[in-house]
Order: sequence, then structure tokens, then C-alpha cells
Amino acid sequence: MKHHSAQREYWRSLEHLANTPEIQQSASAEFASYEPDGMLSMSSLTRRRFMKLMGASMALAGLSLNGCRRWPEAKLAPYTSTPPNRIPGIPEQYATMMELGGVGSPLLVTSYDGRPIKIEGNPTHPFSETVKGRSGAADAIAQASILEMYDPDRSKAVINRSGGNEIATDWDHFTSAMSSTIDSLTASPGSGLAILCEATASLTTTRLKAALAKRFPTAFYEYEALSRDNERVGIKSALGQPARQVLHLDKAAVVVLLDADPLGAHPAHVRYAGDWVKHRPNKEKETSRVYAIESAMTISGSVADCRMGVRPSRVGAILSAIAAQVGLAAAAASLTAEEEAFIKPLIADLSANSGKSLVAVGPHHPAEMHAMALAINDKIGAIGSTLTLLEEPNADRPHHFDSLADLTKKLKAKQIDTLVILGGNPAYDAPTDLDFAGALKNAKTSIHLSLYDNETSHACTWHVPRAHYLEAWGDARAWDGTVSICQPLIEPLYNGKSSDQMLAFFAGEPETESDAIVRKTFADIDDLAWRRVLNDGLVKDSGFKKVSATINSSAALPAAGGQSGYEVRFLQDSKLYDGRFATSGWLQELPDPLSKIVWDNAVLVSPRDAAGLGVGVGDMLKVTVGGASVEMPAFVLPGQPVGVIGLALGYGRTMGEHIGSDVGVNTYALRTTGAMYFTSAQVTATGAYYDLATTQDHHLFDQLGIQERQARVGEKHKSAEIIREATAAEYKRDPQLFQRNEEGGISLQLYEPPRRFNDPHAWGMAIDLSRCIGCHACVIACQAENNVPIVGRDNVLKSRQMHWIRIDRYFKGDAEDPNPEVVFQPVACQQCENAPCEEVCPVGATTHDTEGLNVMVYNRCVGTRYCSNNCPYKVRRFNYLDWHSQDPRHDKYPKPWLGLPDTQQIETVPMVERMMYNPEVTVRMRGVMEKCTFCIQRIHNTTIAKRARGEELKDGEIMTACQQSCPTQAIVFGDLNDANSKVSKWHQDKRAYSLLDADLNTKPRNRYLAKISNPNDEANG
Amino acid sequence: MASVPTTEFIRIAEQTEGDNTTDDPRFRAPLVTGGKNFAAVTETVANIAERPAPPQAWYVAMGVSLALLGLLGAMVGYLILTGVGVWGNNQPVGWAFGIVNFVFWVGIGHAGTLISAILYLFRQNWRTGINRLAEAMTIFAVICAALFPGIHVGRPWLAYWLFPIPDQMNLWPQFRSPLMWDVFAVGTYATVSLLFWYVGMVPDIATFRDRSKSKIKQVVYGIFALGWNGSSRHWHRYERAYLLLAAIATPLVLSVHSTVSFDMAVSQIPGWHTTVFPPYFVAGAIYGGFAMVIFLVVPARELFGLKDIITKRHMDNMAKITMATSMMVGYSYMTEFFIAGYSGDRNEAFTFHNRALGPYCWSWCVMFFCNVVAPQVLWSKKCRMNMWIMWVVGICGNVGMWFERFEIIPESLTRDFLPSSWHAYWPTWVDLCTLAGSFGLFMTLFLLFCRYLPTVAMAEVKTMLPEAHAHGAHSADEKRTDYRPDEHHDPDTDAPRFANR
Amino acid sequence: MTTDLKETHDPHEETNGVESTEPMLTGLLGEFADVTGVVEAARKTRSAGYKVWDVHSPFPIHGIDAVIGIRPTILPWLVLIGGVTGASCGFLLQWFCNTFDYPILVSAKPMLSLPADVPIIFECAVLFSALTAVFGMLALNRLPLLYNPLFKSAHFRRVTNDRFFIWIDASDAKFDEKSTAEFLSSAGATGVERIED
Amino acid sequence: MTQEWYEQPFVFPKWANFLLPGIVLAVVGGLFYVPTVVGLGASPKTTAVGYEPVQPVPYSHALHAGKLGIDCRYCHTTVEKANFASLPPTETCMNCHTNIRTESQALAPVRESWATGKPVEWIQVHNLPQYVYFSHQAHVNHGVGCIECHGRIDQMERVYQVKPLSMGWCLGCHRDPGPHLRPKTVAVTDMNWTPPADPTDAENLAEQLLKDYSIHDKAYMQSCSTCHR
Repeated sequence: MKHHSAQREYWRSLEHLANTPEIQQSASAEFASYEPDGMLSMSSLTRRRFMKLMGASMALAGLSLNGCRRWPEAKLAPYTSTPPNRIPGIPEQYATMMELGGVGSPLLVTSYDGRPIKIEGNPTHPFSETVKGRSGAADAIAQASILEMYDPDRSKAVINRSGGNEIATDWDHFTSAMSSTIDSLTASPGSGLAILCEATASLTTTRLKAALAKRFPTAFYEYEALSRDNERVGIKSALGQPARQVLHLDKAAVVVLLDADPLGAHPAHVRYAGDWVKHRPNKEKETSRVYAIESAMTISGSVADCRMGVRPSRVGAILSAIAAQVGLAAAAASLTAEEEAFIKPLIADLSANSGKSLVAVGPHHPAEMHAMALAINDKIGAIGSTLTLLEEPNADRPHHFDSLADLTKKLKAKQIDTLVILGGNPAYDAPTDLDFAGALKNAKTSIHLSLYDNETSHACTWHVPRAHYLEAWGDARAWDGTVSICQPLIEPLYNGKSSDQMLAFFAGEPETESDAIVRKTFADIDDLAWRRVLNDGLVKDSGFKKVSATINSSAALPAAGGQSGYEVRFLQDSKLYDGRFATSGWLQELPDPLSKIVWDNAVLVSPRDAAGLGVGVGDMLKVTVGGASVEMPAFVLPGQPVGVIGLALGYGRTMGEHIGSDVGVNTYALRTTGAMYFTSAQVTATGAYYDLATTQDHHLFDQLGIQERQARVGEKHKSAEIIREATAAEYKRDPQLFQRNEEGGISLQLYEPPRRFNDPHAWGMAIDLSRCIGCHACVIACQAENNVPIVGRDNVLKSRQMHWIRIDRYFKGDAEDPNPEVVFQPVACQQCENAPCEEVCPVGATTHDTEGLNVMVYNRCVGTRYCSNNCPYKVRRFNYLDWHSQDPRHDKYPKPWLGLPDTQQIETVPMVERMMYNPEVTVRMRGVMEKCTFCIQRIHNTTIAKRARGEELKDGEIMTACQQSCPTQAIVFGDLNDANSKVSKWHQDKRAYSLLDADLNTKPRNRYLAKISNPNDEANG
Repeated sequence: MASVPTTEFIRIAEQTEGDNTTDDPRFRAPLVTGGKNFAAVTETVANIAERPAPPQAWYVAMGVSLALLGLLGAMVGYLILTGVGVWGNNQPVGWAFGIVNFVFWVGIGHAGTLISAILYLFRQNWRTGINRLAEAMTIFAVICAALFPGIHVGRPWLAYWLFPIPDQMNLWPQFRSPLMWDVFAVGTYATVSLLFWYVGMVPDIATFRDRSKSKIKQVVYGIFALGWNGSSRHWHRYERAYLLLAAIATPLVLSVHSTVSFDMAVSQIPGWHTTVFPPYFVAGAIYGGFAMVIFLVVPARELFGLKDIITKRHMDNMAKITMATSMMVGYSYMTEFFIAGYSGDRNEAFTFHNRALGPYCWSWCVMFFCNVVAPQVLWSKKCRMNMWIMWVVGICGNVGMWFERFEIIPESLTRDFLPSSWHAYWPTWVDLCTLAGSFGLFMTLFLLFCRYLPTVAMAEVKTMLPEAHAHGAHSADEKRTDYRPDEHHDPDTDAPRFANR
Repeated sequence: MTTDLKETHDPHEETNGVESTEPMLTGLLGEFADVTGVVEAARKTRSAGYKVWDVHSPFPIHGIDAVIGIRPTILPWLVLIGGVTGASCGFLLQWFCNTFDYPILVSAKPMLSLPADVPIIFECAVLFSALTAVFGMLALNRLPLLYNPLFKSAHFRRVTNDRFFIWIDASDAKFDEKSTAEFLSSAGATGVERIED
Repeated sequence: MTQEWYEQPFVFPKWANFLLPGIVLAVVGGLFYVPTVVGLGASPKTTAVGYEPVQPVPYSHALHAGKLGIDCRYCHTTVEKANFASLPPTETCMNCHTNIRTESQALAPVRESWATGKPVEWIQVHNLPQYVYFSHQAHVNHGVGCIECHGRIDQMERVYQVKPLSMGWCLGCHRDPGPHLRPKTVAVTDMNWTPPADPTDAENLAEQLLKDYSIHDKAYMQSCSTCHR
């Protein structure tokens, strides 16, 4: 295909890319006439898409005027010839993979008529499956990447900045411009071509690098702002060869985490969460015990059974103390009384469970510690049982940080005149002392391939739009090395090129299209097998080899750092990762699991330090590290270690486009090669105030309120009105524990509703509080599935966020407790049988159906909001403004819409954004109430199809979006009529309880399973 | 003997310089002072409409009111074109200023019907001085109230779905919802109040008709007077109809605010779900209503020279009712707190604890001071006789009652069952301007009424005059302080009234 | 109206049409200065045996009904009927909408939730009876009646202010312009006026 | 009293007595008349029924479906497996028209589309609001004939809308599906099938079919979620 034709054909899907002639023909047929921006003109969509896309809003027009308006004349454009096995309107799913930080997460993408609309985990892949072959989990970031693909802010043209001024041009001009460069490179091989890429394990990339190196000498560099290379180097030093360790939390009865966050921040955290939960309360296994010693509040720490917050500089000491006590020749560091008290039972548990236990150290700690951790694991017999060592890809590559430092040095020395940067954003996230952006100017030609025209692009002479991973072929490897092919779902929306295409171009490869390039890498796979690979989304048995080598246990640690003053700890952001996802509205508005902050980062300080500094939430703090300093609002986070302040990286982008620019504060400003993860800092209050937007505990938190909240949530590990829980020991002692209410009696109701909603099914849900780790994957899943809009910071401050499912996070324990217990409680509509919302709706816009769903009929809603007032769970969401057409960044004083209200979205939401809407769900307009529907569209589409084929519905065939995305399967949905369905079993479980039902007799169809934790009383003091 | 009571009465009037508030059992206290006769009463009242130009103050007030009315229009336009999001409402607090103002205005609208209906049934003759003003106030307040439910919904252009109109969707309203009860209660109340007001006004419009010199006035008043000619037969049925209306309106006026209170009482939210609401709301409404009447009447009688018809005695009685109802309201507050504590329901108890001591305690204090503390000054007759103090108490009553609704509606919503969803509520500038604007609407209507319609029920007042009944049979009435001629029996034929002979 | 008038006839029955065009005498109007006067005169008129006559006053003179002999009105019965009709309409409406025509499942409540229907039943009862009371009264009074020969009299304009009138209709059997005029003045009328139509 | 009391007063003309009753009558009449007119005017029966846009190609269902008796599903292939009935790709037309009427002027757009690959842009006739999720497969597989919603397509030269497709109309069937069903033995596309003439037979058949197709009960059929999401 020639480029310009590729440009013009914009609307494609898998078969089209197969390049078979009839597809070619059909494709060009259907789309020949389209301009790249044709997506914005209605004619560029077929009638069905067109109607589906704007349908909701369009048609609301119909109803709002009571059907007295004939819809505008609508065109239907059929295929000229239908692609094989394509039924228009029936969604298709393709397996693909998203690579982040050199590790791929396996995905399954749902596509409607060539429009990818939803991302899920690949259920056939061991690193995302939660129910084999049925549902795969993907984390929030991976699921949100669909929004990134459609983002209208993505760069659409090649930009030439050489010569100071910006010239927008295209790939052809770029290639021709480059030819001279390439000639000079071939002419004088020494004249320095350098490639800086993101971490990747892609075989294709490796192949192309080799090819490129063959063509002319090229220096390759790799940089990740959040690198795990400390671990890599440490293991290498202990093992003699670099290796990657795979944890088996499902086999570990005792897990000791030293600043490690396998459930939250690990590349394989989806799999790890799934493993961890296998060892949580259930029939088969004893509940495991997780010890967390950490210098920040992490997801793993918040679900750990015993937790101790310490300064980062203390972790080393504690590690060596553990080493010494398990019998390694390590210098036993002196511990504080608290630390001693915490270690003692820990050691006891370790020795009691040798072979069934595991020690893990966070990636930001020095290599030596990882070496020592490995030695300990060896000692306690973890290796081979709870921990496997695998080969590392590109074994010889240097540490990311060294690599970048080296590159900068060379740039400053003018040894590089052509630098190609594939992705990444070093100008933004490189350590400040390197001044990478400055050094970049020394390169004669610098090319940045990137999704966005960002900070680095502006520092380069060329910017080339990058193809999103859903737009171009590629390959990547999961944490265990299993190879997957990244299948595109659609032709590049904005003429982007993949990094492989860029490399191939410089390597002078014959192939220019990404599919050909990738296929060449796997030339040894025949076409049939290839189809199989594409179908399964992985290449069987392609994982890394196991390594078995003797571990050198004589690791010594550097002296522990300073004990006084504040220590700053740089954190991987739970949503923006290293800042590259700052352009995603969904992620910006996704609450942080623990702080619940949206659209901002903050200085996380412990309550005690906050008292010391005399600040509260929102008071500005000045944090100074070395010469540099930033001013940020404080957030008082219970459980934050005393003396440690947490700073999330990834905010304060200056060129994050409309969504990402000027959100929060850029903390990279404090990050230097000397202190990439933690260092000592000065903190002072400036006296200024900034209103932090959080989705919970915002405003109004007077002493009275706090006391009441704590009273309702209950004491540590004790049941209370809202949260029922017990320790494993208690629960063993008294299994009936949760069948009784607080007063110890069994609550009975006077009024029995006259109707059971169970015909032909009785839909129900159950959520296990012991399983939920608060990762928020379900929130994004719901957002994508149900066309949930974002509202922007200003409106979150007004508490108008629209998420249909929220995760309530409660800290238990008194205010002074340095290690409070954390409880996560996902709350979506409880689908009450005796629903308080329904009886108060004057127009019957929310009613019950015969299967027990509390249905919300958007097109009947006039918006009295009475239902929301009367909902004790406050799960209903109201469209106070037309969120879809609202600017999430500035909407303090919305502009009046002159025209029929229901035309607002049609005329103001870019078509490309509407392409992402799920056609099976009505897009809500201004002024209507909405809420969780148990994904009624999934229920109905499945049941209708089943009935049409006359098949029986099997348990688990229908999954709600939240359930599907949950890595720990904390959410179960199904038919309560079927006594053997999982949900029925959970409803009957002795831990099951209904939220607020005892008080209000709402008879929710959703039940919670009480939380069981397994604390060690000694350790918790 | 005929002349004795008359001279007696005039002497009292002179002695007490128009203070007719004494309750001296020996004498009847006149309800019209200044020795006015029929013609004088007509003159006094008709003068307001007939004088070439109203007082300066009227123009000033009208200017301000029209400005506010314009503001209201702008705010409503902005709201409808943009979305309810321009208000401060949020996730837990679905109802705020919109409904607060609605309940506030409906409450105001209670005094009118109360005075014209309940006091009529109780034979409180002093009502005749003020009932017309109060009824007018009722109508206008209900108009203001009706505005808010309409605009507070998310899609106002569909608000008509709350009426049972057949449509192609075969859908009907859902009558279990208290909002539907509201639609009917408020609708009925508006209609009945309007009829009551108009029917009462017909004879007086006839008076205007017969006195007016300009042709337009004669035609316009003539049409609205319906050709009233004072026939005794007409008067007979007229009084019957009036009595029946009063009998019907009395339960109605009690039901309306009970129904409004159901909006909260029927729901589940702690602080809303309260059985004491209906009586509590009604007491509050009457209190607020009288406060508003005082607030309006004090300047009105000054401006339009109605002092002899809306006399000190009227003010005195109103002050007493205001104080009584304010104490009922105070009692309701206490009851709420007691029940909350006594119920042992954590959520309920916290809500009230939070109300008095939580983040919104300031508004609770304003409410409590204005509704319970301030009216206590009316124990002293000096204060009741001091129109400035009365006026200030009237203002307090309005402010207090507004804050009561604010306390009940948004404040309860800010903190319900799950602490995770607690959130503060703050109004936006649009909220505030809309509230101000609603006063503009109210005052505009009221000022127009004062200028062009009979502000006092002349015919009824005339029946209060001693010469309003045939001589020869006062003996029974001598000791009465207030009396109604219609309690006579026919002097000669001692047959009961309406007997067929 | 018929039940309403046994002994005396309503003079306006004859005058409220527009049939006659050329001026003809419709009756005599006697003006009185005060209540006592008019009541006494009314007594005399009645005992004098006039049947088609009426008293006009700025406000209801109490006892005058008995003096003239007006029988109680049937209005209350009409209002009762109105109220009952309203109540039943209120109930039927709700039953039809939520129980019969489109029974939608609402929070496990019975399709016919009587307690919830009470408020609207009540309000409808009130509304209907109020409307009946007002419009019933107007109908029985034959109002609105914008044209009325009485309005031709300048004196009569004070009937809404401070004067009282006795009207004796020409259709009365005993009516004779001369003697009736004398009778009125002898009864104490400050002035007698002949009203033509 | 002042002089003006003895001026000649204003008196309404006699006809004025009919003024107010007249107005009252007019208002009451209007209360019934206006809504009726508006209601009828706005009803889909008026706005939707009979909608018959001119199509780019004068394709005659009367000819193809009627005379030639081509089954609906030959072109609308997805009705039984998908929620909506797809339009035939140009390919389908060309299957025959590569050798039949290859010169016909009427078919020019089709041939052009086949040549250029540009789809023929048909104009939609039957159109539902987008918050209504009508599923062809749910109906077609349970004995609801095409004719029920589309009328005698096989007699239409140009397709037009026969039924109002309003919510009230949908509910009509959903509340009493029986009479609108046909036995499995009869093709849903059969335009000529009519239920038995004898009412009792028809009733029995309806009963039988409701069982055969296990049609949901009324409560389910008219609950909001059946059509809205």
C-alpha cells in the first residue's frame, strides 16, 4: 500500500490489514472517499455507526419532544462486499498486547464494526486470566489506553522544527529529508547515529536493531524513568547473571514485602493479585499472612496483614537484620524497639514456613539489597517453590539510568549528530542534573517518534506522530517472557508510525508496513500457526528459560542513610505511571486508591508530621531537595510513615495537551541521578492553600464528622455497621459471627415485600471485601463499558463525579495509629428489591424489571433527583451539565447552549470521541439521572442470543464489566435462581451481609462478604 | 337608647386616641377607629386606587422589585440553557436552594387562607381588616413557589410529564411519589386560594366600578365585578358560598404543607424521615405566613393611610398568633431532638447532633434565634404596639423560616448513611440571585395589587360598623367586645335565620 | 332557583334577557339612607303584599333574609356532590394509571398502594367542591350579569357604597306606578326613581 | 357627596350579558380542542406513518420480493443472527445484475458503487429512537413475521413506513403477543399467511404459540428494561 492511500483509508479492522485482495477492494471501496479528518464529517460514518454513535442524544430529541419530531433524514451505507465472517453490528474480539516499561500486558479488545471500544485482559494468557478462558483482568491503565488511541489531541502530522520554526509536513517529506542524513551516515559510518528507545523486549525491535547496526554503526540506549534495573543488577551480582524473578504468591503462606508492591506497582501485578488472592480466605487454603515494611502507603501494604511504615533509609537495616536472623552472614544492623517488635514474629513465621515463604524488596532500593533479598530467599527455601528465576532479555544492556547518563555525556561532547528517540519523554522525566533537553540541542538531527507533540518533541528537530499500539503491529513479551503479537484494531487514525516502522526505515528494510515487518520476525511460524497465535494472543512456550545458579550470599549493604529530618520518596503514580498517561481524562479523574485525589498530585505526609508542620489537607508545603524546590499542597495520609513525604511523579506536564498540561506539580524537578527514588529534604509550610479535589472525605471534615465516620466504620479488625470483618482466628472460633448484627441479635424485618423478582432469572451480585485490593480497574472498566463521562476537577470539587462504581476506602484505627487498617469497599448500585429510589420517582423513570434489576430509563427521566436523595448508598449519578460536551478543564461558568438541548452533544462532541462510545449503551444527556445497571446490555445481548439459538444460559456466561476486570475476582455476578451459581453460593456464605439492610430493609441484590484478615497480634503490638 | 352606645363608643375612641386594644368588658372595642362611617370606609380604601399617583415609596419599591424580577428572568434563562449544574447542588445534595425556596414560599402562602378561612370559622372579626392583603400575599407566594419545582428539574421542558396527560408512550405519572402529591396539593391550593380571593373581592370591585370616572376603569372593573348589584338574594348565596369555601379551605391549608412535608417525611434520609413533620411544617408555615403579613402590612398601613381599618388591635392579634406559632415551632425542634436521641438510631441521632454542632451550626443558630428567641419580645405589649419592632420580628420570621428549610433539606443530605458519600453544599451566585429574584416577582405582584385592587374587604369591614344593623335589638350585644350582626335573630319575628315563614 | 323562591319571585328573572328593545317601565327603586330605615321599609313592603321585590345593600344586612323571606340555598348540597365526585375521580385516575393501564413494578410495592393514593384523593375532593361552591353560587345568582336596568340609575351607584334600596318590580301583581311610588316614600324612602328598560 | 354621582353612569350594552358566558364556553372548548389537535398532529401516526423517501436506486420490493419471490433473508442476511437487519452489500446486487439488465439506467448507481467501491447510500425508512434497543433476532426467531412491523413490503414499489413504530404501538404487541405470532412451520418472511379466521381457533393457536416459543409473561414484556438500557 502506498502511504497516501494508507492515509485516506482510515476506517479498518483486522481483516482489512490482512491485505487479501477482496478486503483491499472492499476496504478501499468503503472508505476511498475519506479524508483523514473525514471522521469529523457525518458522511464518513455508515448510517448504523452514525446512529449508534450519536444515537442516544439524537433520539432523546425524539422523546423530549414526545416523538413529534421526525429524525433528520439518515443514510445507510452498506459494505460493497461484506468481509468474511463479519456480521455487521456484532462485536468482535481480538487478542493483543500493550507494552509498558518493557513488559507486556496481554489484552483482548472488543471492536464494533471496526471501532475498538473496550479493552479487557486476555483470558487465555496466564498473565491476565482470572477465570481460565472466560475472563481476563487488565489494569486501569491498560483499559484506559483505548481513550488515548482516540484522543483528538494526539499529534496528526510530522513536524519539522529544524531552523527554529515549526513546519507541519508528512511522512513522505520526512523520509525524503532523512535520505540525505542516511547517505551521510552510510558515507561516514562513524558519524554517530544513536537510538534512544523505551524499555522493550520486542523481538522485532531486537531484530531491527541488529539490522540497523549491520547497516551502519549505531549506539543504542534505553531509558525508563521508573526502572526496575536495580533489581536486575542486584540479582546479577548475586547470581552472576542477570535474571528476572517470578513470585508465586499463591504458594506463599508468609510474604515479607520490603517496600515492594507486587499487587499494585509491579509489571505483573495483575497476575500477582490473582495469585495472592488464591491464598486468602477460601475453602482450600489457610489464609496467608503478608508482612509489609514500607516507606510509603501502597496497595500491597494496605491489604497486608501486618504493616509497619518506616523511613526508606531504614529498610536496608531491617533487611540485613532479617538476613542475620535467618542465619546469613550479614552485619546485624541496630533496630529500633518498634522494628525489633515487628521483626520478631516475622522471623518466627518465616522459619516456621520455610519453603512456603518469600521476601521481596522494592525496585527503588539499591542493587545490594536485592542481592541480599535473593540470598534470604535462597536461605528460606523460596527459590524454586515460591520464587522462580528466569533469564532476562537483552542480558548485556546497561542500567537505564547509566544508559541515559552516558547518552547525555556523548551529546554534550557532540559525539552524536543524529539521535532518534522512539517514544518516551526524556526531556520531561530525565533527572534534572543531566539537563537532557539542553544536551539534545547538540545533536544536528534529533527525531522524536511520539503519540503527542510533547516536551521532548519540542526539543527535537523532528517530531513524527507515533502509531498507537492499537493501530500498528508489533510484539511484546509478558513478565515471564511469553511472546505475544500486538494486533492493531484499526488503521492509524492520525497517520502514526510504529517504532518498528521507524527502525525499519533507518535499517533500510524492504518492508514499510508494520504487519510485514512483524511477520518477518516470526517468519518461522507458518500461516496456520500464525492465525492460531493471533487468535490466542500468545506464542506457546515462548517464555524465558529458567536459570539455576548458586547464589552468592555474601552481600553487604551500604550504610543506612540519615535518620533525622524529612526524607522524600518519589512514587510511581497509580494512574499516570511516569507521566505518559497525563493526557488521559479517564486516568486523571480516576481516584488514587488511597488518597482519593483526582486531577492532582500532593505531598503525602503522615498525620503526625502534618501536626508538626501545622498543616492540614490542602495547605501548601515547600519541599526542597538540594537546590531545587517545589510548592505543593499537603495531603495528610494515615499510614504514611513518619518523617517520610511521598511525591508522586508524572504531574506538572507543560505539554500534556489540553487534558494533561498544568495538572499538579512536576516532581521530576527534585529528581537527580544521585537520588532517583529517595533522599533527604527540607519541608516548610508556605501558608498558602489549594483546594485538592478528592472523591471521598472532601470538605466538611470537622472533628464531629471524623469521630462519627470512625464510629460507623469501627475499630481495627472489628465489625461495624458498614464494614463487617474479623480476623481469621476469630472467624474460625465463631463462624456465625457475621450473621448477627452489631447488637449481637439477628435482625428481622416487619415488612416483607410482596414480590420476588426472579422471572426468568434473578440477577444478583456479591463482593468479597477480603479480595478487593482497591486497584480501581473496575472503575475504568465500567467507565469504558457504559460511556461514563468525566466531569473535570471543578466538578469533582462539587462532588459531581460520575463513576457508576466507586471504591470506598476507610482507614480504621485511631487518628494517632501510625499503621491504620485499610478497608476497600466497592459500591455500585445495590439493586435493592425494596428500592427507595423507585417509589419516589414521579414519572416512573426508575422501576424494577421482573429479573430484579433496578432499571433506570434515561429517556423518561425529567431529573428531579429525588431518587438520588432517597438512595441510602448514594450510588446514583446526575448529569448536572452536558458532561460529554463539557470541557473538563475549564467549566466554572458553562456557556449556555442555544438550541435544542438534545442536539448539544451532536454538535459539540468530536465524532472521533463518539466513535469510542459503546453502541449498546445509551449516551446520557444533560439533566438525567444515571447509575449502575449490572451491565444490562451484556445481560440482554447474551440472553437474547441464547434464546434465539435455544440454548441454556450457563453460570458465568454473563459478566459485568467490573467483574470481568477484577484481578482478584472480588466481584461475582449471576443468577440467584440457580442454586449452584457462584453468586448464589456467595450469597449463602456465612460471611455474607447486605449493606444497611438491617436498618432500612432495602433488600439489596448485592451482598458483601465480610473481610477476613490474618494479622499477627504481636507484630501489630 | 339607640344613641347611647354610639356616643359611648366615640368617647372611648377619643379617650384612647385610637388605641382599640383594650379588652374592657364594659365596652365593645371597635374594629374601625376614627369614627368612620360607610362612606368614609369606602373613601379610605378606594382612595388608594383613585388617587392620581401613589406615594413616592411605591415607585421606589416598584423599581427595586422590577430590577429583581429581571434578575430572576436572567437566572432562569441561564439555568435552562445550561443545566442545573449552574447551581451548587451535588451528589449527596440533590435538593438545595430550589426546593428550599419552594417550601419557603409555599409556607408563606399559608397565612392568607388561614386568616380568611380558619379565623372566619372561628368568628374572628378582626380578620376583615387584613384578610384581603393576606389572601393576595398567598396567591403571589404560591406563584413564586410554583416556579421552583418547574425549574429545578434537569429537563424543565419535560416537567409536564408530571401531569397525567395521555401520550403516544402510554406512560403515566407514578402516583406513589410525594412529588405527585405535591403537584395536586399545590395546584389545588393555588386554585382555591385564587377563587377565595376573587370571590371575596367581587363586591369591592363593584364599588370601584361604581366610583370610577374613566371609561376604561368602568369597563374593566365592570367586567370583573360580574354585574354585582348588592341584591339580598345574592348576598345570601354569596355568604353561603363563602362559608363553604372557608370550610373547604381549612383542611386544605393544613393538608398542603403536610403534603409538602411528606417530600421529606416519606423518604429515608435521617433528618427527613420524621413523623412530626406535618404538624411541624404547618405550624412553621403559619408562623412564617404571619411574619410575612406583618412585614407587608406595617408599611402598607403607613403608606396608604389604612391605620383606622388595619388598627393597632389587628396588629396586636397578629403579634399574639405569631408568638404562639413560633413557640409551636420551637416545641417541634425540641421534639425532633428528643426523638432523635430517644430512638437510639445512630444515623438519626448523629444528624441532629450534627445539625446543632456540625459545620452548618451557624445556620441552625440563625434559625433558632429568628424562629424561637426573637418572637419572645412580643410578650410585652410595648413591643407589640411598636411598629418598628413588629416589622423587625416579621423580617426575623421570614429569615428564620428560610433557614429552617435550609437546615432540613440540604443540610440533612450532606451527611447520611455512608460516610464515604458525605459532602458539603455551597450555593453558587446563580442560587443566590434566583432567590433574590423570587422576591422581586413577589413584590412586583404585591405592589401592583395595592395600586389597582381593593386592599381591604370594604363590604366586610362595613358589617363591623355599629350602624351596620337595624336598631332595636342590641341588648344581647352590649357586653360583647366583638360582635357579628349576623348572630341576631330577626328582632320582630323571633324566627331563626333563614327560616321559612 | 325555583326551589329557591317560594313566596317571592326574583325580579331579575324578567330583566336579565335582551328581548325587549323600546323603553318600558321595569319597576321602581326606593332609596334609603340607613339600615334601620331599609329594614323597616322591607317589613312594610312584605306586609303590603308585594311579591316581586328585593332589597339592595352595600353589604349583607343580617336578618334581611328573614324579613324578605328568602329560603336557604341548595348550594351546600351541590358542593357535597362536587366533593364526592372529586374524591372518586382522584381515586379512579390513580387506579387507572398505575394499576390498570400500565402497571409498572415499583420497589416491590403492591400495584394498588391505597395509602399512597389518599393525598391526591383528598386534594381532588377539595378542588372539585371549591369549584362547585364558587361557580354554583354564580350560577344560582344568575351572574355574571353585566347589563342590568338598575345600573341606569345614577343613585343606584351608591348601592356599593353607603346607600340602601328597595326595588319593586313592575311585574308584581300589586304594582301600580303611582300607588307603589307613594307607598315607597311613605315607607321612608329618601327618593323614588322609575327604572326603564 | 360630590357632583359626579349624578352624572349619567356607564351602562354595558345588553349583549354584554352574553360576553362572559361566551368567553367561558370558548375557554372550556379550547381546553379540549387544542390538545386534541396538537396530540393528533404530533402523534407518530401522523409524523411517521407513510414516510416514503426517494431512494438513490428505484429498487422495487414489489418486483424482487413480490413477483420474483426472493426471500427477504437473501439480502437482509443478519435478521436471524443479529439485533438489526443489515442491508445487502453491492456484491449481493451484482450477483444477479452482472448478467441481468446490465445496461439498465436505474442500476447505474449500483454498478458505479461496484466499480468505485463507494457504497450506495440508501435512505433509512424504518427508524427507532436510539435509546430503544430493538432486536430483530429476538423477534424473528420467535415467530414474529416481517409483516407485523413492515407491512406488505412485497407489494411496495418504493418502501414506506406502515406502522407508527411508537412506544404505544410496540406495547400493543408486547402486552398481547399471541395474535402476532405464527407457527414455526410458517416462514416469518411469508407475507400471505394469516391466522385462522375462526376466533376460537386463532385464540387456541395463539395460546399454543406462546407456549411453543416460551414467550415471557406480560410483566416482563412491558418492563422498561425489555427495550431500554
